[in-house]
Amino acid sequence: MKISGIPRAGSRAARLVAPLIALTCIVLPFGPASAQETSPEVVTEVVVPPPAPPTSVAAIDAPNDAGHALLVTWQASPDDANADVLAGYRVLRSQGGSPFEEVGVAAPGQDSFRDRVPENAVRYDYKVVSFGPGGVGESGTAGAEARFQWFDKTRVSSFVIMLIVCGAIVFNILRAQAGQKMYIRKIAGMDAVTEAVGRATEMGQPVLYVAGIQDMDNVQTVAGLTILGSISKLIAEYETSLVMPCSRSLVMSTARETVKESYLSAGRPDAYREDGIYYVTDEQFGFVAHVDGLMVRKKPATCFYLGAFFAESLILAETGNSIGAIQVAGTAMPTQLPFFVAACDYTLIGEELFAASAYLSQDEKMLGSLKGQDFGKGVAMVSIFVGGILTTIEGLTGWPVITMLNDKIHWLWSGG
Amino acid sequence: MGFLEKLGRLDRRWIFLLIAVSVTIPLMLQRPAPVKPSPIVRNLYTAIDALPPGSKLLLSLDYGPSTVPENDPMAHAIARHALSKDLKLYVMTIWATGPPLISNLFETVIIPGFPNKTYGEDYLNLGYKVGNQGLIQSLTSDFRNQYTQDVGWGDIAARPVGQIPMMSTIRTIKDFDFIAGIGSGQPGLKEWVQFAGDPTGTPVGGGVTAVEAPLLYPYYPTQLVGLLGGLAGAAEYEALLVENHPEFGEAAQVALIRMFPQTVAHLVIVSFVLLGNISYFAQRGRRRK
Amino acid sequence: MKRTIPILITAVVGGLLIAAYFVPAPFLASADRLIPDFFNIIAAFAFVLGGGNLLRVHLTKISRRDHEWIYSVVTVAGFLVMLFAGLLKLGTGEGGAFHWTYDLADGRLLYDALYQSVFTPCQATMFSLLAFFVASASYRAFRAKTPEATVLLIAAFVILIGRTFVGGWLTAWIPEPFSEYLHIPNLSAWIMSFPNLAGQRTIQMGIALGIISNSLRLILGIERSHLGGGD
Amino acid sequence: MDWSTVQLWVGALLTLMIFSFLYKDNPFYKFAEHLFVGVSAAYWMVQGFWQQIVPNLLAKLAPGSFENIIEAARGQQPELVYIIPLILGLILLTRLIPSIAWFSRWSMAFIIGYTAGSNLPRYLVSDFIKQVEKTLALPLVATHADNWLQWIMYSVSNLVVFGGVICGLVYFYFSKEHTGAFGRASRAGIWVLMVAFGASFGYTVMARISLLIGRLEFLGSWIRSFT
Repeated sequence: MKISGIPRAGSRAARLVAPLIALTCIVLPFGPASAQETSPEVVTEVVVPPPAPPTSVAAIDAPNDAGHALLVTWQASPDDANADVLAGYRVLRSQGGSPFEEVGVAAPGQDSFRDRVPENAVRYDYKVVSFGPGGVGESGTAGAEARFQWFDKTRVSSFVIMLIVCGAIVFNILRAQAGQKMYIRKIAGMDAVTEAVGRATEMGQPVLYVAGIQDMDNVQTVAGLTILGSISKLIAEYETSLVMPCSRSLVMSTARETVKESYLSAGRPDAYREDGIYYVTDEQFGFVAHVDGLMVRKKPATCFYLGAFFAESLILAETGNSIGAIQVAGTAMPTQLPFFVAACDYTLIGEELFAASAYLSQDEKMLGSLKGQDFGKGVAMVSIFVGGILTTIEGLTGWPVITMLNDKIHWLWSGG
Repeated sequence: MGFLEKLGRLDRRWIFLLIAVSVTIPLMLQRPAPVKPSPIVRNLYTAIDALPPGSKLLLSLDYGPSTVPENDPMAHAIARHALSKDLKLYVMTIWATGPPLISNLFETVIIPGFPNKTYGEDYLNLGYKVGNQGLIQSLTSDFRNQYTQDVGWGDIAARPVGQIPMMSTIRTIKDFDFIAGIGSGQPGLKEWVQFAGDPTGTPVGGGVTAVEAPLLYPYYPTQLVGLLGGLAGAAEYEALLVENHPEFGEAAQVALIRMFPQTVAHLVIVSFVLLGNISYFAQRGRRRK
Repeated sequence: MKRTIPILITAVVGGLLIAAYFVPAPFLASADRLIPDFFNIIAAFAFVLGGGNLLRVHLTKISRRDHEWIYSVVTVAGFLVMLFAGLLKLGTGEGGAFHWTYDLADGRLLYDALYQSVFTPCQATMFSLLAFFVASASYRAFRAKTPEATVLLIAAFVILIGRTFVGGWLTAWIPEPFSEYLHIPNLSAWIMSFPNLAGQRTIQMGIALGIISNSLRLILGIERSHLGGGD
Repeated sequence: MDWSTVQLWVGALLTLMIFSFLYKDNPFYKFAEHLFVGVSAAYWMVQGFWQQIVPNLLAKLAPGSFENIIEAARGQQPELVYIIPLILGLILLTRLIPSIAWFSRWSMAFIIGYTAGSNLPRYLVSDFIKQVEKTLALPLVATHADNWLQWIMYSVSNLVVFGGVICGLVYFYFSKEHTGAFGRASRAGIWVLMVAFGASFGYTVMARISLLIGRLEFLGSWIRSFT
């Protein structure tokens, strides 16, 4: 039987050093075969025996995937550790009796190979061939069909946590809808919003709003725009003006929808000016160059920076500070928080940005979801506390009961 | 008004001037700073050093021209290290600003430093693809669907991946032995950890600007093998590299030389913070009287 | 039509993606692969809105001869030159032939030349302004006014010195084994690895919960101000 | 004067124009700012067209027409599923026509759905579950150490992380009043956050100075070109 890509006899290739072959075989699977065809007459100098074949070859459907993959496993050849004899394994595949074709090469020491197959629910047969300078050793065959799984079992524990957290959020939203009162602690930055907008009215200067420099695929941007909904309502009521440069086209169009709706619900649809919300450039520093210039020229009395910010945070906040504006910032970018904390009057830290819209609107359903979030935090705190104690006891005593309990907690939080 | 009070209301333009001076003068001296590598940098160095020859290293340059002074020395040091260990180097970027950085890497590091390495066999330019973290995510299931061809380099034209020797064994991101991300924001190294390292188990390491560094510490050492934080991290890596490969010489000491003005500027800023506090407490003390 | 269908679309798309994370069925896997692609394409369409808006704003200023309208001419000129150089892939020399197959980063394109000579220096310089702002901010803002501010200040101080060789000199006198922790570079590494880690981790966990609940509210249609009004 | 000299001069002059903002707003800065805005906006539009619309939309829908430009499209079959983003993209443009502008919300809804659905599981796993796991695996007192000092430091370090994370989470707890023991824990949480902020600040200063070094090196090469 002719197997493509495999030297038939252990002779000519032997003049090369074995590791070199191994390397060539991995990089160029068809290398040795073509070398054989082009240089037919070479004298054998060293006699190396062919490697023993791998045994117990098996093929199974690769677990936890969308199909299209089979897992071929084998027991290593007894020559596996001997680099002079065995250079690696070739995995060959056949479908419905067609000739076996090479689908991959595994290095010595490996005992499995994941093969992507074109069709689900079609049987493919495999054999594994060890090869080396002395020749090849061929295994028996095994076959299987690829299927997709209805659940990725490696992600069960994440699923459980998701059910707990999301379940708590939905449960509390329903409770809030049923009329349960929800408490929310003070968020200083949001208490200051009214005062900040009022000041802009008094001074007759505009309010500057920046919803970060990221696109709509960032949840922080969405949060920034949700808060804009509440703040622009206030701006409409106070009859002051809003300037909102955007660094993304999609953010501009969403912001326009949001603000228009706020002006409408504040009863002043005629005061809405679309031109106040405009696109500048997607380029981070081009955007900053513009906003900086805008600040020193238009001197807004109040600046809001709510969304995802990067390096520009300090440029904006320092320039805002130099013109004496009230500045309220909020971001979930931990690296930029220190600068907002230092240069702005109020800063929403991390999660507070996501809580702010609930806080401003005091909408019961939104507050309910916050309560659900807190439940998630509670679960995390309890787990960390219990886990820490269990790990300590386990380390000090090694009691099997503790180990078992600890393993359970670890499984739950394994992120699988 | 006393001196301390005047100090408290110092026009910030004086501060600007002092910073400019304190960086310019030491920079003109061109001296490498003495640097001692920290464990988190050493870890990355050892991990790459331990890869057997022929291992596949994916190097992603996810930054723009603005952070070149910090990020370039990292990328260049890792590329130098990888090629000196005979690793296969796959260079890509998920930032639109990345392609010129790749050309620059080839021009300034690989061509002069490794004349016997061949494009397509030892190193490869996969170029830029749009998609941010979504791109990384899709690479975990199929690499070739996204990268149907390379980008080529200089006079070397792009080829379909089927014709590139280095690509024959690459099916998904799992086929790489190491992912090195050099980043300065989002998407960057964090996304490589979240979307490639965590789901597939491929080791991820790399470098980020000093700003990003604290953000990535939580991933170290389980999800992230090692980390170069800013210019100091790059300088530490260079120190290790030069220590083990003295033949690289001055070309591999860019970050070490920049660390000198860096240090002077740090000291100037530290004294600003101190002065600011002294004048604050002095004024408060006076008001109390 | 105006609100119900969008809420439905959000729920379906979001639900599919979450399901795809746990269920590896082929059609979900392709949804997981295609939807990010689709987003990128739609975002590229949005450039028409953004670019159109930019042109409108500045052309209006020019036609009205608004205050400082001359700078709007600069913006429009820069925009149009770059846009046509890029869309048509004009070359730098040889009469500006179209080079359809060149990569955008090819140095022979006018687009890349403008990128290198205008875009790059502007971006890098804007960014480096931060070196100055960070100094003035530290002078003015990092003052030990409250216990919290003092903690922040001390941590910043140790890291600043610890990341340079001066930190090593200052504390070289500390004897073994204490130097393993109190030597300033080691102390700054300790702050990064422990208290900083705790702080970052908390912020990260809080943000994750915030994002989970925000996402859930969007998928369930509770948060909908981004959709605007109407039914 | 060759092309690279022109580039060097343009770059250096623009650099100086932008630096002039540090003194005060002036016509040079205004010029650089407006030029940068125009050029960069077009830069990203072109990227969107050539990197996104052409290869990922047009070449997928009509590979035959684009095989001369996009090598990867050669010999491919049209992928009709890409009609969906084409339609959603066109729907988005209805925003330009006020009477049917509300139609564009369908595209926005798709984007929001994508944002929510792709972020939820990933943040859950990487930033919540995995962070809990790493914290709960720490023993509160070191179980092995080489000497007493190391034992103390190991234990203190772990306690700092353990206590820091719990107190920090208390600070972010919204639905309970921060008074009594809960309030004290919340205050400790702020302290931990402040240390993290301080550390970030220290690191950031470093990065910013590095950028300035890079820019000054560039100006240096410009000045050297005079001679």
